[in-house]
Amino acid sequence: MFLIKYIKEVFGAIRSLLVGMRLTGYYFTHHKEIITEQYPDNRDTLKLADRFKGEVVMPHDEKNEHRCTGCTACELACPNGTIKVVTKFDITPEGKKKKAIDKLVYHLELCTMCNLCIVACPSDAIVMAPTFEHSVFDRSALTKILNKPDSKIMEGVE
Amino acid sequence: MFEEIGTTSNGDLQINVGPQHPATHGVLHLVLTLNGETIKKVEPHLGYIHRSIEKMCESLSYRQFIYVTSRMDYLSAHMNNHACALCVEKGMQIEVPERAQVIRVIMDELTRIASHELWWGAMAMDIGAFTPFFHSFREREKINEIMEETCGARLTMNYYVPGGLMADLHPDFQKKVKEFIIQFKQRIDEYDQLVTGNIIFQNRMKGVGILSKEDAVSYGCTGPTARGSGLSSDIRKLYPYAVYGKVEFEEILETGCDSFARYMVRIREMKQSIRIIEQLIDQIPEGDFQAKTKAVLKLPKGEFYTRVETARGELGVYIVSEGATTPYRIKFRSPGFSNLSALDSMARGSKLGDLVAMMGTLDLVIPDIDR
Amino acid sequence: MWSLTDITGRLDQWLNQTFSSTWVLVIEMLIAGVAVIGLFAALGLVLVLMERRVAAWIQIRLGPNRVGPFGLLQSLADTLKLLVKEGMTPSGADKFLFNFAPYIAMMVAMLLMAPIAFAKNFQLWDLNIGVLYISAISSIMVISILMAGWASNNKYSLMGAMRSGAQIVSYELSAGLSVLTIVVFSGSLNVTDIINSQADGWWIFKGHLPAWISFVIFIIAVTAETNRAPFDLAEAESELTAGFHTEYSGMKFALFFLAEYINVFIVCALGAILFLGGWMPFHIGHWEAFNHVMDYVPSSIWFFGKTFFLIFLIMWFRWTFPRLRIDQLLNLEWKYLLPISMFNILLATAIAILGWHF
Amino acid sequence: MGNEDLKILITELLPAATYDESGEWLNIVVEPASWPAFAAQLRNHESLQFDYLFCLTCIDWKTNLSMVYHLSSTRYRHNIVVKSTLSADQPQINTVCDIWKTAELLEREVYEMFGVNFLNHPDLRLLILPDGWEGKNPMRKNYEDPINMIKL
Repeated sequence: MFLIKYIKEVFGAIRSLLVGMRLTGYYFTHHKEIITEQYPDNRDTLKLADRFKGEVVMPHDEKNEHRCTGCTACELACPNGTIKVVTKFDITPEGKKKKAIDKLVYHLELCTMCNLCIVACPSDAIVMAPTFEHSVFDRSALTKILNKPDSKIMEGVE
Repeated sequence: MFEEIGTTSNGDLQINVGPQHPATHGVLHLVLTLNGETIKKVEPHLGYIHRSIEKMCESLSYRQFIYVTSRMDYLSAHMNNHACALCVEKGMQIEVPERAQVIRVIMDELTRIASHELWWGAMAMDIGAFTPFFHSFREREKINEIMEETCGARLTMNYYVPGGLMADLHPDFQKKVKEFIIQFKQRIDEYDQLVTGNIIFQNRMKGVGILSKEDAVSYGCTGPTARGSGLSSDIRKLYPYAVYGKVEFEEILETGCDSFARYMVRIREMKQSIRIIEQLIDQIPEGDFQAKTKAVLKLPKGEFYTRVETARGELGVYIVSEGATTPYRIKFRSPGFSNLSALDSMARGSKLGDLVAMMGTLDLVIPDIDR
Repeated sequence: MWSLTDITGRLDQWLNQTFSSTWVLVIEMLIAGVAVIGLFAALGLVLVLMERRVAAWIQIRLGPNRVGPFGLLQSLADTLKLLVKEGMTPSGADKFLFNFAPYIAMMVAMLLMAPIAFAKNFQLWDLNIGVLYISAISSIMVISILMAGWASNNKYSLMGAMRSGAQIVSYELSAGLSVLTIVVFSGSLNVTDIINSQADGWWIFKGHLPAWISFVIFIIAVTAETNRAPFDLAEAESELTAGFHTEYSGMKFALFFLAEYINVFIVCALGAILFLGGWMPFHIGHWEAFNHVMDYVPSSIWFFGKTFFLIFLIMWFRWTFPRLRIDQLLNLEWKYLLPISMFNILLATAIAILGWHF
Repeated sequence: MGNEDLKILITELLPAATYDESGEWLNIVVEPASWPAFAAQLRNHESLQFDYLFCLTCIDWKTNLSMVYHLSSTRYRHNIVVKSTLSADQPQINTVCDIWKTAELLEREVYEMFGVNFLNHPDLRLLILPDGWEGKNPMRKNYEDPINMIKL
């Protein structure tokens, strides 16, 4: 009886090994299963999800206008001081002073892509862009000014 | 620290495992006292990735502090966020919409599967089989893609906010999850063929790293580590949160107390997670994904404790509020810290190779231990 | 038919006509030495590439595909990288032994080339105890590993070396016994005689059960002897970081790395010679036409085909199985493989005496 | 067992205990001196069996420190919170790691982060902070790190 049990054990062991080898053998011969993404060769076809949180950008329309009122809601919402809003006062045609942004400084190197500023923004002026190739040789290149030069606030955005 | 390590007076060998070692998956530093191959003592030295998240949170508002907790146990980021969101909701008495609760549960379970996938691959690699790592990452990648589509990130999503979710589901979410379920069910059998049934693997795992039920309680072990010792500790069953009380699933208990039992708990848990997702994926109720909350959250004066079941065990969030916009003191009871404390008693008397198997089945995530 | 024998024969003839016999010996030894080193390098490159490809395909990856067409030049690029890397010697190390150990590993691998018959009548040294010679020399490998582990002055290295010592010495036994089974069948220790005894069928076919058992044991034992997964405890990446070669870098590491692959080749070649008939073509009984077609395939192709099949088998093991623990490894040898192979050799002897094999 | 029942039972064990029921669980405030004996009773009492210490931490109230022990029973599934007030200058309390083994590492963490001295602890050393750490305890409210502190 002992011998039968022993032989059974040995055969069971060998069988379990062969089962594993059959699986790896299957993958060895079936190259269709290969899942390697050949980045950066596939850069042209690579499409990230629309919601991918890569960096904060401020969309401008064709008239070089943005929607930012300079309310600093994003600056307050940010947990790590990534955003600094520098405001100035514009003179409206009626002669009133109106608050507007001078520049919206964004420190990509501090950003954790938590999306809190986007949620906080009351006028949807900033959005997350699905970019991810952020590496630069000089860290100062990561400090960005989101509003384009000479851009204005869009009509009707308060 | 390194100078004092050498040979002890009675001829035992002391070696450093970590902070940079292939088996510690991070910066865990263990000082082993060895007699030949036999382990006499394991002493953890922590702090290599300590960011003092608890102190950081004291200066962040209740909306802001949630994102930091994704960085604790980065493999169960959703669950960490869930615990924090629940704690704030408890303090503010916010009623979370049903839709948000269901989505949270689905996301939690997907994260749990992803975490166990990674554990499975990494543990098999510790044992010396390299192929499972790649095979498990194939399925994990699918979950990451689903997460990326809805939450906008793959690992540190920050998708939960106090009162619900940050954004609604992506339109393709349900379709993709269903596809994933079909694919995953086929793959999980392959896991058994490749690793679970393998005689070498079973011999490496069975009878190794014995953690008795009494020890598991005393060391505060939770999650699959405790359930492998037959200790019922699933927060989802014991203190149901979100919609866990309404779905059917089994709390996996194994009584083997060894590494193989802990292994089997996680493998079976993945199947239970699939079961939960299957029940909910077609039942996501319509409605708001977020409750109306005030712009500035202020927790009333008092103490609030919530716990959730992460992939590693019980995560407790203990907020002490003084009525301000920031927590006065916040404590994260992390599952990894307690599970690690049991390692010494498990490892004594076993071989060096077993230590790797034990660390593998404890599923240690170092930022979770160090916080 | 194009054959290696013709080339070597003509070369020998020409040399004998041109020079005196002493010079012929010197020149032929030089040529053989260069050929061995060349084969060495070529084998190293090919096997490393093969291993990476096998691993990649099993792991649903593409594998090396950047350097050269289909990544064929990848191992050349690796070699270049290793050559230009700094070869560090730790300050606490025993410098002489530390630097000497890789060369011993290399020398052992080179010495093992001598009695291997690469094709019909193409052999460096047809000595009458060829199989014994291989068994004896391959044991010296352990010295280089022990030396490397000791001289590194690193605890991981030392533990790896000690593991390796226990492992190689143990598995030498069952590898030797399974080799002995075939020696019993063929009645000779000479490599040429063993191959010639398989002209009417390989030993794996005509040796019945004992040949099968000894083949399986041989494959397991040589996998262990060459320190390859699932028996790679001497390196055991997740336990001992890199085992005995933790402190080695650059070309010194590359020599260990190369020696490992050459050893795999040698033991697989030995397996092919003993069990699969070496360069003997595949013949089936009285199928004259089929046998004739088989004879047309050059003998070197047969030899390398069989050897690479066995190498692939060992690679397949490596990328499928987890690693054993040290006590399980020794249990397997002393409680399973050794008793079985002892019993097996009795069985083989009985069969050989009774003349039951074909 | 509900909070009320627990309260009655615990009052029997430790008449000096004071209670605070503002939270979800029963909060018991004990004197540091009576804590070790009381902890053993909580652990071993037949109908309490608080065998699972799931959270051990400390709160710095500037004027004093407060140790907080969250206890649960894996048999009865009831929870309590035990608190003990320590002085801010020389905080010390007896260890509980002989009762709940998990406390060993948790107390070491509290020791270095808050400077609480756990009496009779077998191995009270720095766990997270680097060896040779001198100066204040990082989690105290009065801690300032001039180099690494990020102020927003």
